[in-house]
Amino acid sequence: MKIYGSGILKSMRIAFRNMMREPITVQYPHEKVELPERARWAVAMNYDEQGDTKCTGCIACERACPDYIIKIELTTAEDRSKHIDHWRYEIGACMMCGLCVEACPYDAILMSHEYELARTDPSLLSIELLTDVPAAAITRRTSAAVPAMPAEPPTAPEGGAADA
Amino acid sequence: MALDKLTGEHSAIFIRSEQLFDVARRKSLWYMAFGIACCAIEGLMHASGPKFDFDRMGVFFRASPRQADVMIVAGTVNWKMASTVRRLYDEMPEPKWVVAMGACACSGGPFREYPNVVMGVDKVVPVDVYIPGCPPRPESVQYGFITLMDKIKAQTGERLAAARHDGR
Amino acid sequence: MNAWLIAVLRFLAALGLMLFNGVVMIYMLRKVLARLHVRLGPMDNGPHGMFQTVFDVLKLLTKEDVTPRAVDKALFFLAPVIVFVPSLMAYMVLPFSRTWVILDVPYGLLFYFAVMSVVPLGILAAGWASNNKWSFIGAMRIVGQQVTYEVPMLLAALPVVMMAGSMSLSDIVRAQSGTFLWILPRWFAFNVPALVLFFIAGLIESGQTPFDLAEAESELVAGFSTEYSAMKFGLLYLAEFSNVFLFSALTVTLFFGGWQVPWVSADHVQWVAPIVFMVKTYIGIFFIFAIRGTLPRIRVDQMLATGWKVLLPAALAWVMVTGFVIKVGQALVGPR
Amino acid sequence: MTVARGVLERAAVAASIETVESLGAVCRVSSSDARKALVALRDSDLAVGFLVDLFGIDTGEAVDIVYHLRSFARDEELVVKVEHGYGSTLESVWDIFPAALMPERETAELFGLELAGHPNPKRLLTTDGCPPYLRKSLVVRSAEEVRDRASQHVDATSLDRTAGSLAGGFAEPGVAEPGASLDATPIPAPKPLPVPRGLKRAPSGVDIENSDRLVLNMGPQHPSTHGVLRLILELDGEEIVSGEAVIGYLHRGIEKLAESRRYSAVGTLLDRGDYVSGIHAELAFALATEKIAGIEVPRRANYLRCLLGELNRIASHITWYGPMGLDSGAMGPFLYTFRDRETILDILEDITGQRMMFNYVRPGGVVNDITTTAEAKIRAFLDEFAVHVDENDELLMGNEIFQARTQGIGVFDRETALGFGLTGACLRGSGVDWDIRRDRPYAAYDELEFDVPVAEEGDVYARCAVRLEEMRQSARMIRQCIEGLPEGEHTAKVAKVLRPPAGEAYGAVESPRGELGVHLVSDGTDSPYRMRYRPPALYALQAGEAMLPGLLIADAVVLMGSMDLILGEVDR
Repeated sequence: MKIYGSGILKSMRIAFRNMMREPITVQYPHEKVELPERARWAVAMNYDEQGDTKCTGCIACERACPDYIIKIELTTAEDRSKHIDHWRYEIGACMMCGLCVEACPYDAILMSHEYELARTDPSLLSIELLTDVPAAAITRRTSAAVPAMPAEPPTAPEGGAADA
Repeated sequence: MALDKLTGEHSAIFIRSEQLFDVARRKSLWYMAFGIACCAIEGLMHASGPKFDFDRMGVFFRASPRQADVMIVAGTVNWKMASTVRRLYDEMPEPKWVVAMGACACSGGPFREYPNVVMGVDKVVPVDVYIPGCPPRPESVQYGFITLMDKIKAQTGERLAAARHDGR
Repeated sequence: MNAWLIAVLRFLAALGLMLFNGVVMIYMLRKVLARLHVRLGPMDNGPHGMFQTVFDVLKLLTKEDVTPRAVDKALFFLAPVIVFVPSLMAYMVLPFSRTWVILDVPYGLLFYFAVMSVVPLGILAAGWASNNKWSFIGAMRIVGQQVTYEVPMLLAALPVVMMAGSMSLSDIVRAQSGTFLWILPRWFAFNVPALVLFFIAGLIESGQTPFDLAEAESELVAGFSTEYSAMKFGLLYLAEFSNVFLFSALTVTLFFGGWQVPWVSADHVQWVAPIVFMVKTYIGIFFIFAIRGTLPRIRVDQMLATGWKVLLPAALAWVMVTGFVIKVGQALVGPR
Repeated sequence: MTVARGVLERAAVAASIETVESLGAVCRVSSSDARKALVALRDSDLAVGFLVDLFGIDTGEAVDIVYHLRSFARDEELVVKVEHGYGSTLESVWDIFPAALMPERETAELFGLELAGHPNPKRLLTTDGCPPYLRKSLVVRSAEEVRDRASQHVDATSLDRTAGSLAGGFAEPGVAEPGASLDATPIPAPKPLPVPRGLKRAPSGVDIENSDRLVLNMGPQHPSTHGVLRLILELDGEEIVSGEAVIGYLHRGIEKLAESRRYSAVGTLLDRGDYVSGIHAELAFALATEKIAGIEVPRRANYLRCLLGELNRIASHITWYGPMGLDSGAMGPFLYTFRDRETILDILEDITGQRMMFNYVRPGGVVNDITTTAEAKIRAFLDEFAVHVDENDELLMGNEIFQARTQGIGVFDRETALGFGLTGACLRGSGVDWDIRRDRPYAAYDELEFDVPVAEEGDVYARCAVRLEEMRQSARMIRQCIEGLPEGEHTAKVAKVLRPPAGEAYGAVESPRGELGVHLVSDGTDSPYRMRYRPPALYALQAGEAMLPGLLIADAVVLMGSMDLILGEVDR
């Protein structure tokens, strides 16, 4: 026969058993959780060995972004080389879905592990990742070395159904 | 007149005591449990859950706006919700702060194309700290609170400097 | 020394103890709940977060004291005081040691019950004056709660009075000295049904889980204190914790030998007696908090049913059983 | 299909019936015949007693109202389409299928139709003055507009405090006044279903000044309404006389915005619909897209979908279980289970990259393969979880106080549960043995072994018990997935900018809340023409709303907790 109240006592026993267990708390400002490699936080620029940007200004990311948070302002010189005036990134509206990084054919941007993004100034919700730098030449494509990234330029596979 | 200089609103004594109380304000930020959307799971539930434990920093939740210091706007605010957010903000006692958590509260986020969505909760209530991310990690929220604490400290510092300037 | 001065000093001692207890208990609550829930609780402010509650109180002192337009102003201000004062008065009769008792009245137990029955009145006033529907429902629940616990609690304490033969709390403690059955301390706690009934009724009285209906957070937002802010809320909060302390202290006094240490003669523990009393009380508080962190809340109609259909008949029956056993015992071995 | 034709002919309803491969039989009837056709279909030997979904599609010239029906007896799907001109009157079918109550209101307001014969014909999601958002003619903000935040000037002090109030609504002449009783507009119903007491009269119609009753406004900011649900309760003492759920405080246009997103980006929106089980919503959309585009998904991808789906199901059930404990007043369960949820989110972050908004399942497969570290973490988690789930079971379910709070509260019998369109654990708690994973297998579920827990009582406790057992079954499936993970590709070859051919499909998954369906209409471009998200929580909410009368406030909280509402999904 089940005695009324035995369930309550069992609940208390479980609570005390948990009391004996080690707390799993990570004391954040003093110690930090290690993020997995794939973790996606704020978009950051990827630079090559010389410290130059890999961005060619192809605006594949701008078109892939569902939230219209990336805005690249370019000027094209006479020899068709591009110059990036502003590479605007509206961090305040970014949902960190990674579609821009997937779309980038040149491996020029990456999802960083920077998650301490709080700020008090609303004007900082929109930042510039690149200002007034020459864009990388299209020939210097590095995407072949990174198999995880889709290799085609964004304009190539337009049209066609799933079997393309 | 002299007494006013000693204990008035711009007197050094008043500001000094303010500074003392500001330590208390900084260390005991009770937030209002007011989750709107996805961010509530991360910013309110997980952040006060066992792993991240907001309680460590003296950040504790109260259900009633009358007893809260901070309002975490955790989620998308649309026009149906906006008046409620404003009303809850008005109900909170001074001094009060607002934390806009997540992309939606900062600027409308992924949904700002939709005309029914408010493009950032700062259109409705004054915001002190913006936390980008969708949703931000619980640590991001805790970092946001550390930023808020710094801001409170800086505010008092400014007032103290102003009082010194006046006294001179 | 001047008798008036002594009276004032005693009053201040009670007030100081009450405030100190409140601060310590809120810290303890947060720590106990944290450990129960595999967390750490306050850590950053002071060593292991010890100053956390101090900061909380300081902050509450400086918050804006909101008085909503539609409240009943007089009652709204008076209510926290009505809640606060009775629990301060109840401190007066607690025997911390043989001599450390602020007001050693011969009917201490009765005084305690009489004073504590005013607390729900204050909460009712708070809920009514707030002019808030949540507060109002919370206040109504408190009234139901009071009629539920008062009678069973008194009846559950009656066996102790019968065994001790006195209503003075000091006498009740003294009656629990010595041992019986060779090794067991002569604690009235071995009158288990009385203890259980008293404990349940006491949980209802102090409004602790599973009977925290008046400020049921998930149902009534913050219950009767919904509209209170700043230090008025602080007073209400403090009074709640003080009631928990009082209940635990009374349980210790009635059932666990008060300030006495088992197997040691009362004369040898005179100096540590208050500490023993506090330790015992805080162990009781720990259990109350552990229950608070674990059990679900009972529904209001179920609480009434528990009070009237279970606690009251059981307490009545147990009074009769205890009386019978005492009489039989006296007939067999003669009066003590 | 032939049966449906016969039934409609007998009822003298002119209908054109065609079979769409990925949808089932599609009958098109005229708007005047719609009610007759639905009654005939329900009462015939076809016995389509279950309204899966009701929604509209703007075809450019008119609005197609789609009634998606299911016959459990014959295990058949049937779609009835009715064309309505813009601004015309939509006749309510709530007395035929009570499940239509809220979807009808939503469809009417979002397509700008009028609603007739409805007990509560008010706006559901938006405030007065909002345009019909789902019309094709209404365009969303442009890229330039969204980038320019400063352009939106709002005077915060002038905010209309009554916005969102229940005054007004569809006050066109000829339509019943808000709160008017149903009896004013009698509709002949051949076989009346049990009408819940609460529907007769909405609390918003109560004159607060002159009533003996207390009208209590619970939410949108309330600790236990799980987000921004607002309940208006008319109370007699603590007993609820009538109750009404007001939603729309989180309406953010997921269905509308999907029409301007590429197929690969729709998942980001769906993640934020049902935000505690994003994988399932993504999967439903991927299934629908694959049906239209005819994409074959590799076996490994299917297994990964199951694996992540079941992990996500446990995580989601935890966000039900913990708050359920909080609702009933117990703090412990919340914190103990969130310990497990942290572990799961850790695993999910390892595999997908984010803790909640995965953007992981895409048409054709999944984005990334599983990592080796995640595999080890999953195994460790399963061992730990087996202990914890038993503890949780005992902690809450075995507790007499919790039993007293939940047993016999909010009972849905079989009929009511089916009538209100309940799915998932709520339906199984009422004794209907239906699980899409088993009865309409998708991904790799036909290769996995699992039991479908069913309880007969239909009360809050039964639903809780079913969900707890589901967690155990999920753990079992995760182990099978991880042991039997086949080799191969994790995604099929899919064009980067997917343009499926024009078509229509319905993809359904068993999400933690029930049947999560995506009804997708494609027009051959790179974004969907119309995407309908069937929110199981919306159907659960309206069922819960109907159950409110007669309960106490405390019961209402527990009842709403047991329906497992996620407001992001309810409002979309």
